[in-house]
Amino acid sequence: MKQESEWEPKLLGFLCRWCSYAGADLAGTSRKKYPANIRIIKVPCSGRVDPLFILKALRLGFDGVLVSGCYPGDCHYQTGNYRARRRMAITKKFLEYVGVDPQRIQASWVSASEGGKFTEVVTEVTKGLKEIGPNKLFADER
Amino acid sequence: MKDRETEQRLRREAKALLEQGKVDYIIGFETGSLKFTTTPLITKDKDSVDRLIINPFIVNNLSEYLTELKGRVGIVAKGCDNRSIVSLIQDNQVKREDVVILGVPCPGIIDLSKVEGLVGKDRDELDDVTRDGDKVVVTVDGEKKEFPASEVLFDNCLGCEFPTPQEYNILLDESSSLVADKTASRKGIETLEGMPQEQRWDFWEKEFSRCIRCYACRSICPACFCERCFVEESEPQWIAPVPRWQDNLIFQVIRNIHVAGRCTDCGECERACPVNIPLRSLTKEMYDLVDDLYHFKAGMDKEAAPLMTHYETTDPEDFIK
Amino acid sequence: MANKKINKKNIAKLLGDWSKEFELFIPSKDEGIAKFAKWDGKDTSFLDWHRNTIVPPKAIFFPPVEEMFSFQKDKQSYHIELPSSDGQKQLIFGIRPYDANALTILDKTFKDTYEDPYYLPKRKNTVLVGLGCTKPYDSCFCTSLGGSPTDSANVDLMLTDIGDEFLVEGVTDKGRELMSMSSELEEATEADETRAKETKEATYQKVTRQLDTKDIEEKLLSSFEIQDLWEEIAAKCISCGICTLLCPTCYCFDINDELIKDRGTRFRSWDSCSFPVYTKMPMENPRIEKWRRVRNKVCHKYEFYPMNFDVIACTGCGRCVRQCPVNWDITQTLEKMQAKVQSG
Amino acid sequence: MAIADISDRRRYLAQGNVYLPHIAIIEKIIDETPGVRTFHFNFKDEKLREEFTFDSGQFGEYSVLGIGEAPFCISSSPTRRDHLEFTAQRVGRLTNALHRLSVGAEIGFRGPYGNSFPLDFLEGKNLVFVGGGIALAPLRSLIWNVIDNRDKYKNIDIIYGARSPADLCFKYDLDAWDKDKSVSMATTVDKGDESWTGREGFVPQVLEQVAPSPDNAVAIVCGPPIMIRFTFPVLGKLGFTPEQIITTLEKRMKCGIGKCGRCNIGNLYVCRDGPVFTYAQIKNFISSEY
Repeated sequence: MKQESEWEPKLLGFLCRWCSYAGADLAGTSRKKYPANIRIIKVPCSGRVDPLFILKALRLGFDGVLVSGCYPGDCHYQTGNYRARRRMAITKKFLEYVGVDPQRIQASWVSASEGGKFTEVVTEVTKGLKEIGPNKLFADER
Repeated sequence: MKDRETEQRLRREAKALLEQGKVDYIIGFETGSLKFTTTPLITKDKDSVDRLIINPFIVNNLSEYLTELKGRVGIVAKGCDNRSIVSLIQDNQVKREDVVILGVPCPGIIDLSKVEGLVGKDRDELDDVTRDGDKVVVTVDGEKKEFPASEVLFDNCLGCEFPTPQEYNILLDESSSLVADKTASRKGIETLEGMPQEQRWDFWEKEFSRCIRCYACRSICPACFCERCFVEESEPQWIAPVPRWQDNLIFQVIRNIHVAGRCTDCGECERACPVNIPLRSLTKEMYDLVDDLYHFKAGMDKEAAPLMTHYETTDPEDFIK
Repeated sequence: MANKKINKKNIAKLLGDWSKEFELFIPSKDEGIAKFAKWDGKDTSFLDWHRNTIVPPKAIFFPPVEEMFSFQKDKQSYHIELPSSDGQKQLIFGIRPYDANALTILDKTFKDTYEDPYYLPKRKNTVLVGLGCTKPYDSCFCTSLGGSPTDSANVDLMLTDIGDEFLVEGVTDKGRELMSMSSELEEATEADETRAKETKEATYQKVTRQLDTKDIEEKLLSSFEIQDLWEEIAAKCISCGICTLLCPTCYCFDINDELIKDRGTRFRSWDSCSFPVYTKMPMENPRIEKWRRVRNKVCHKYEFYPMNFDVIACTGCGRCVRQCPVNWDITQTLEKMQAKVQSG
Repeated sequence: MAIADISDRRRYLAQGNVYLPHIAIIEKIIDETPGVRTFHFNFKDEKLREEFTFDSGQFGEYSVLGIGEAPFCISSSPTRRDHLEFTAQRVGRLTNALHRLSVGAEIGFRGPYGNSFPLDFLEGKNLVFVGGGIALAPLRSLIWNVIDNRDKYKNIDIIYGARSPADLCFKYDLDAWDKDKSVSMATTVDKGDESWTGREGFVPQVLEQVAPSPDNAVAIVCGPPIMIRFTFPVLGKLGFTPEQIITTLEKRMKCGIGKCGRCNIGNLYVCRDGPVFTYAQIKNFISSEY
């Protein structure tokens, strides 16, 4: 069995292709270091992210989910991120009520030019996940 | 007594609607086959409207049937049902001109399980249960027992904000007053909120381990109007078809997200559940959550956009990094 | 062997004696839900509340979810393993006559053509101790289906309430063997027998709901194509699965696989003909309309099952009537159907 | 009429537990149409490979373990037994998984289940096969079966159609039957394309044009429900009695052995009492349940 100290959180990122994905790309090309804990799925818009994706990721054992899109007003499709904002708000708050640590469900606005912010967000979220420990929510024995 | 007058008026109005061809169907309540129960009456026949009743047990949210009936429908609606109808109109599931709403101001519905608990007898062993203003009188073995209405009404009725329909064609009675007990109505939620996070999750694990996937919560919910539900998708398969608590819980969380801004706290999901899962402790929380976040109450304004298709630039985003 | 009796106060001791030999199930309440659960060694509270369980005892033989086998994938090859069965002898205490009757009905399907390797071994390993009903619900109609609330036909040992005691009748050899396993049983007197007889007769009269089942198979056959009738009957049904899942004679199941990395399991789980997906094929669904599903449910119980197995697949337990959230009532449905057929 | 008896079906009571699949290996995959593939397979266990027998019309439950199980008829003929075949259209979770498999992959197989075409009854008769689309699969098993015992049967008429030339399955069989002088063959498509020189028109219409005589004849029909619904009346018009019409039905199935409930037509289970039925057996229910 792995030692607790060896455990590294797995973070699933849903990144909007227009802003946050480009931001992540920029972070990479400008050689900014962010934790390798994040696995990235490119989505057309943060508004594409169904709360089901988040639950499914947690069910499959991801320790946290990050949804990242364009800043309000910057959505390539005008309103996608506004809708994502409502969805994320109720998902996060409702799941907190049900018993999911809100640290596991994160959202951010990262623009295409914010390689630095992307690095910070991922670092911060990963740090938070390390603090709260592995996701055992759906394990039969916790 | 008042119910009797409302009932007479309802029968007259319903008959007239059918006779004048203003509606194709009437949906209301008739006497059920078990003691005290009522059952939906869905009819085209003008003679059967004489079976329509109004009493303290008319529990079903009849708007559930609107999406499957073709033609124009005259429907009996209490406060919460009425909001469900409005919500269906907002979602383009029902056209306003296709429904004739026969509004019934609702003083709250008697929860027979609570009565059973209080008197220690099953419903079929009770002689009579009657409502008298703020009191409910239960006759058992010839003996009358009085209870404050707040002890025997459904939890959701105690939290009801709009007992009198706002959107109607005919209002069958004057507005109804509330027997509100907001605290009692949120009792389950308060208990949960008092628990540490992990304990809440454990609570739901235990509750959803009992689920038998009858989907009555979904079937009875007027806001669950999708023709095809995500749980039946197989590519990808979102929910394991094997009824495990984990997937049962995911189903219910997502169902709540889907009905956010549509749920009127009619309480039907919890009442229908054959294995007593306290579903209203989820739905009512979501109901309050969208009210807190977006000042949105389901089914208040037929012109309003559905909550989740709409946004304000000023929506809260303090949780976003 | 002559009939015996047991004082209600000594039930725990009796159960204790039996539990040395058997895994014991009794009516139990979990969060207010009455079902059969493993006995904890002391609980006899059901003596006070037990009228009927919400979850029928079929769940012991045919659980809501059951592992059929598991498998391990090794490169391209599969190794299949059956779940281990300890063959533990079981005893169900307090089963109602109509629920025991339901098991006899279920046996027919699980034995038919191919023997079911999950249900039948458990059934064989289990003795049924019946407990006659004294307080039928207003939803009960077992007497219309050839049963009675105190019928001993489908159990091994039968208990009948005679006040402070139960009369204990050995019905089968297995049941009589049970009687010899406990010293808590006393000889029954003639007065006990008389009281038991009185209880049985009185309880029979308490079942007030009646259903005329005469020629019901033929009537259903002739009503099959009357679409208006079935649409009217189905109108208030909401297509949930309560009446079927909680029915003691419903046996439909689904089969599904679960795979985690290279290890998988095949399960079967309760399914219901009320659900539109139940018959859904990629291009077609023969019962997409609600009235067809309701018709199938009713006909399956009262027409098709008798055609196949000479017995109506309903025991009148009334669960479907009592648990239905819209009070869809099968006895009213059948009455309506019969009236329609008779009126032509 | 001699539809195979129930006791026949017990023959292959698999090692005690009927739900346990045998492991089989895919030996060849043929692309029939863009969405339809035929899989050739054989059992991994050599003894079973030797001992396994089946009759035309029977089906099996095929597993991709971890994904699920689905029924398909055995589409090869029992007269040609160096391997077994089944044909699947990619329409759902299981068939998607099947189509992702390559030669050498292992699948699970339970069966054979169900009854079969009544060969004794067909012997000495004129046979009219009417098939549509992928539903030629079960007919094909019987067609090869009767061709391999050609002298036992009289005339053989095959009327087969698909939506378009690209949707015609088993083209290699169609060619072979076309060339076979002892078989008369009519292939049609609902709508042809530029290169199509054959017949156009729906199967029931072509059947009406071909107009096979009902004398000493049996029609064996298999196709999508819509084709079946329109074919029965045409056969009736041509003078075929319900007893002279045989069909094999498809329904959603899970267990394959008459227990899980969903494949019923009236009191009959397609898996247990079928899949082969005479029209006489099912005509009471078929109009509204199929």
